Amino acid sequence: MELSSQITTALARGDKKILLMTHLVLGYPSLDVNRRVIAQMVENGVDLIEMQIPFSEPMADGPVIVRANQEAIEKGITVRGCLDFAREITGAHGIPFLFMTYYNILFKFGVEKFFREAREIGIKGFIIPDLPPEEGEEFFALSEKYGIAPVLIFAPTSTPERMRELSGCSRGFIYCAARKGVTGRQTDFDEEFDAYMRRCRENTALPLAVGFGISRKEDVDYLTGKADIAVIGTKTINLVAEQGVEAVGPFIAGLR
Amino acid sequence: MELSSQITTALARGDKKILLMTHLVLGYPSLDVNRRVIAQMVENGVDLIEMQIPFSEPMADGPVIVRANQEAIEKGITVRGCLDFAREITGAHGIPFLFMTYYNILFKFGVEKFFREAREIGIKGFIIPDLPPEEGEEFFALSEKYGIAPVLIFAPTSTPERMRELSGCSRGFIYCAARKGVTGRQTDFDEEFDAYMRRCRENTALPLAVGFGISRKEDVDYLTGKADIAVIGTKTINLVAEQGVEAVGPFIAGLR
Amino acid sequence: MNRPGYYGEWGGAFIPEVLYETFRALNAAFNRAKADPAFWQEYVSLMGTYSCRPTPLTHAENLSRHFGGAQIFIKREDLNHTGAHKANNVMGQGLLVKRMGKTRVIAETGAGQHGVATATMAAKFGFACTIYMGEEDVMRQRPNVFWMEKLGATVVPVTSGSKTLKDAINEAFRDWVTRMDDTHYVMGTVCGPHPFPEMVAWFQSIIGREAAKQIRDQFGGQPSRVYACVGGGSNAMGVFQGFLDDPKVELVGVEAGGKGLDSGMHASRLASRDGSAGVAQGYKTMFLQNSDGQMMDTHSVAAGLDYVGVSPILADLWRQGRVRFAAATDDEVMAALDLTMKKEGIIPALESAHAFVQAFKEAGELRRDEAIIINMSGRGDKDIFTIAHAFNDPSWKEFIRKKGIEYGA
Amino acid sequence: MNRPGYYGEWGGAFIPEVLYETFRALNAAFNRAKADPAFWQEYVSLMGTYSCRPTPLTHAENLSRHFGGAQIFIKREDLNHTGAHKANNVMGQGLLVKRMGKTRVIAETGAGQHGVATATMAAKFGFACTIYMGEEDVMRQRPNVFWMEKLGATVVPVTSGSKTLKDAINEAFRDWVTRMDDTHYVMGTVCGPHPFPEMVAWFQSIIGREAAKQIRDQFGGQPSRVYACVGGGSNAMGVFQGFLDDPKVELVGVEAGGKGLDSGMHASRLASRDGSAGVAQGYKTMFLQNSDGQMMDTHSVAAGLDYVGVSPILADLWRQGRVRFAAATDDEVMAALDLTMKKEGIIPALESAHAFVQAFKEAGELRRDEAIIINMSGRGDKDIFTIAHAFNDPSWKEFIRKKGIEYGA
Ligand SMILES: Cc1ncc(COP(=O)(O)O)c(C=O)c1O
Ligand SMILES: Cc1ncc(COP(=O)(O)O)c(C=O)c1O
Repeated sequence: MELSSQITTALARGDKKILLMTHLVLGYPSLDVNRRVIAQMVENGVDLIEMQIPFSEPMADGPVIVRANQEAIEKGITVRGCLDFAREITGAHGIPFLFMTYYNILFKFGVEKFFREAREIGIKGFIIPDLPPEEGEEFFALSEKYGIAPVLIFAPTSTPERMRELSGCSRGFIYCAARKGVTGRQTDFDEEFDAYMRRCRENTALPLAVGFGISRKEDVDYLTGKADIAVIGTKTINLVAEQGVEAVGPFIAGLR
Repeated sequence: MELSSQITTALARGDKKILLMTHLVLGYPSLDVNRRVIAQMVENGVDLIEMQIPFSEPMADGPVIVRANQEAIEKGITVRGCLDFAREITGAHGIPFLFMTYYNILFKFGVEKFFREAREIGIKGFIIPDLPPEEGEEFFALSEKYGIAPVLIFAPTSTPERMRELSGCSRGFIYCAARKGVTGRQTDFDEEFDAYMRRCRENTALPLAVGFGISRKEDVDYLTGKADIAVIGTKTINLVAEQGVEAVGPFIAGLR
Repeated sequence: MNRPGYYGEWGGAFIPEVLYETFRALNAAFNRAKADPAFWQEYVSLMGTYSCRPTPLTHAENLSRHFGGAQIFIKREDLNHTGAHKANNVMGQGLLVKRMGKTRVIAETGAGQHGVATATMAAKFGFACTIYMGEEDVMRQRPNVFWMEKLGATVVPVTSGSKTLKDAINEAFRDWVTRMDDTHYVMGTVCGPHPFPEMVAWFQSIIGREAAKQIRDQFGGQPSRVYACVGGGSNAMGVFQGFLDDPKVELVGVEAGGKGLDSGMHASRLASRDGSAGVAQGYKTMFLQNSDGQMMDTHSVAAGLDYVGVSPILADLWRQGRVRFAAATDDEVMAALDLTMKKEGIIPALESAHAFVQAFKEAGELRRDEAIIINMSGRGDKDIFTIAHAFNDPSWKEFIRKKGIEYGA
Repeated sequence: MNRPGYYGEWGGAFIPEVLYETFRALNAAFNRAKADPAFWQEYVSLMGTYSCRPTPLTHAENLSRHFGGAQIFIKREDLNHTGAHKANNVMGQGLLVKRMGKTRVIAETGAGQHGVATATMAAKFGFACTIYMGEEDVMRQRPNVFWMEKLGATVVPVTSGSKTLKDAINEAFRDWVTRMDDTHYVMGTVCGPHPFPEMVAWFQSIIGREAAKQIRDQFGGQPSRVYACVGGGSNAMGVFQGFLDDPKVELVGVEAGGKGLDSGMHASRLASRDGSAGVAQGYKTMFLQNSDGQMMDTHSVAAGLDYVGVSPILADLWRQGRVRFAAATDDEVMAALDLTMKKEGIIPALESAHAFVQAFKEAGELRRDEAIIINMSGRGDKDIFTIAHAFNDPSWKEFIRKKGIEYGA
């Protein structure tokens, strides 16, 4: 099943007023910890998971994820290792998994080869923050060909016109960056944010995921009714570092 | 008696084939040592003594005399102190004494005042290495007025024409710098030097003193017949420093 | 391919969505400026009164005689205010920032040269200024940090990645995506997302425009070859643009050969076999990366050449065969520096000395009635800590030892 | 009085006889050069291709606004090759040395600036070169010593006297009286025996000639006042000569006030009451000396102003009332330096900053439609050890501490 229908179906079921997507950096602190964290997440009702393939130049990420990328690479994670791990994970869990990474990882691997392998593995979507539509001609063609959803990003700086343009290229859902800046800092959910969300809704028919700085039940509650998917990123990385893998389950369970 | 007649007389007596002039820096290492050194010099037949009044910028001197100037000043020697000491010394010894110093010492004291006091003290001549005839108008006029001989310097670089010019301003004798450079280094007495001495003779009727690098009997012997006065400078300063005041007498006695 | 911002297959603008509007506005402002002759005039006048343009072209008669071949001319970017060609780019962008009405500038810096230039520009234009600099570089290049701070800039040490130039670029982007409204990112070289390569190349073209005229006036004809060191490639692009149209002028870019091209410790993206195509830091070019696309650590005695990427414009000119690439090792650089100081009384920056190395290798092959130009991108006296260290100068070490003790070591 | 080499009662040539012929030849060569328009042309062309002349005149708009008075223009001698106006004099004397057929140059240096400039000129002209530098200064100014040596010069530490500039001058003369046949003494400022003051003033007049034209072009009229720091006085004489003929232009020389004119720790020969007429170092001027005529120790944060004598030409202009003299204290200098960096992105040498101090004190008194010129004799980045120390910068100290430990402290 394609990502878009998976999401639409889940939202249509009506038992969840908002879906949860979590994020993790592959190989950080280790694939083994990733494996256990993912199990906790799935068991506790996470709906989608984005797995970040580390890159040495994570331009759009904040300090915590930057460090995670770097340490994972230093510890020897490879793209090959990420793909093999993803194959195992998608086989073990029924929810949709996405790859989040920077374009060079695909480019150097061979973009089509990467798509082909991702489809085999059962990956549902790609989030590539440094690949705007203008640079994505080949990428979008391959997305169609291999049926992997390119998830594009809205930013608070995006104009309505630009949102419609992005929406036209995006599949599955839209990732709305909740604020300017990089991952990892808390977001102020205020009037301005609400107006931004309204703008997003008005300019796409796709479901809206909201990420950047979502870390508490209050945040998720606030987003409920405004967005379709709440994205938890940096928070779980910090949680695992501070309280261990076992803390992830209760945390996720408590979010909704 | 004026310096020139003193020298002419001494030379005419015929008992000395060459006169000796020695040099010392007043206040170095102390006036007391100066006093004892002068006594030794006079007792052992020195014919003239040039007493250097220390100056902070002894541009024409070499390292030993530079250091002597500097230390004497640091130990507190003053121009006043030099004049008072000179008064005592000229009173105690019958030979002619000259002042050697740089022009600023006179200038700052008041040039005429300096001449007046020097005459009172009984100083016979001045050697001022940084006062060329071109700058000495007032100085030469005062020399005449106070009867103190301005002793000018010939250098190996002086042309015959220049020597005649210098000779016209000089009184008492001419100080021939034996070589280029500053005081304190040994001079090579060679063909070139002989030619230089011949040039000096040809261009002045004044007696010739030769200084710079004269430190041994051989040097004095070499000069005998060529020059009228041999000047011993740095050598006695080193001698006193290395072997004490008592070494000066025998050294002087052995020179001729 | 003929997409805007592309040079052959290289270039582009791989930027996060949040900067889309910023880049749209920047492109518009830049295109307006480029189309407005008054802008270039204002730029030239600023560089003529605040910096020392036109910088001279010096005929290095002693070096020419020494090698017995081509007449060697040196384009003197070292005489710019702040001591390198970096001033050209920075002052140009400063004028653009003023036009755009922004009030704050940020920049990355490796050696510190671009940081000092940006801090200087910010002081002159009254902008707030933050400079990102790898923590390693902050420690190595403290004198430049001192000046940046004294010029009123905030210097932020970057502790991520290899803690050097590429990481400072990432960090500057992270600042920019947070504060794009009042802030302009003053990219320091002809790299990064479009329009930066085009913009920096345009401002730096002042070097080549001057040099082209000067060599005609002073030598009476075209040079046979033009040499420039290549870090990001801005000084090289600057001087090359004066001669690109004349195929008889051979253009030579010199990269950092570090400890040798076979040592793995170098920064030669094009002259070595270690570079490969990639997309990072917002643009597509030849990078020094591993087979997974992770950027590698690079090495050079010259901090300003110690960078994983290279100008997409130069990558294209290289691919086309219009610019030949060579590499100079650290050791060759020190020897060329020594010779240039002794023969001409000129102290090239370590970066610039790379260009001298290659020119010295080739000058003797040419006839005496030919000319070559070496672009001297900057002056070396800013590098005393590196240069004195590299020469292993005992009195310098003793001096620093004593100063260190004075400061409590 | 109208003797050659005299300016009112000041100047002259109080030289040992052994140099008489040397000075005769030097005067002849200089007078021939001065009378030969081709010589000046060769000089201007050399300075235009080897250094960066004409140096710009920068309108300091931010500082002008800050003080709310006269428009402040800065003459940018810092942009000369080697970083100061010293290059003008040195290159000019280099041309003269070539004409005289000599093969070796010697020079004194205090801050090291003139030493570096002379070593540079010697490298360029292929002369042997020895630099005399007080032992204290060798220790304080090691970076400059390093560059002099790298440029091929021999640096001789002078251990006599106060081991500073005046002693280096004496020592240079001691060298000269020994080797006058092949050697020229490149005096670094408008002091010393005739013809040096006239010669150095002539070469430095290039500053004023340019500035006079530039202020007309850029401001549209004459400046009300021109400020320059005065060590020996060469940069001041250089710029003043562009305006001496116009009595409406007030000329202001700024000396080193050190720790204050009442502290005894300064180097103000004319602005303080401590100077008196004297004859030393080959010329007659106002010296800082005691009642016996022994030269005193002087003090300034700026090594290049830390000198007992002053140009006889300036002493005369001061006596005539044509040049007004003021003093700037070390503390005022640091504050002016700080302000200039932050407001204009320009780093004056500590010496030059003295001129800025006085200009800043007076700018507000003048109308906005008036202009003043500050002669920025050199750049300050060469002074990092002194400046960072004076600002008591903790990170700098930490950096040096660590480097010191690396070198075995
Ligand atoms: C003096 C100098 N030359 C060259 C470079 C390299 O940059 P680019 O290749 O952009 O000219 C630098 C960079 O810092 C530099 O400081
Ligand atoms: C930058 C600078 N300015 C001024 C001076 C003072 O010299 P003068 O008064 O001859 O210009 C010096 C001397 O070293 C200097 O280096």
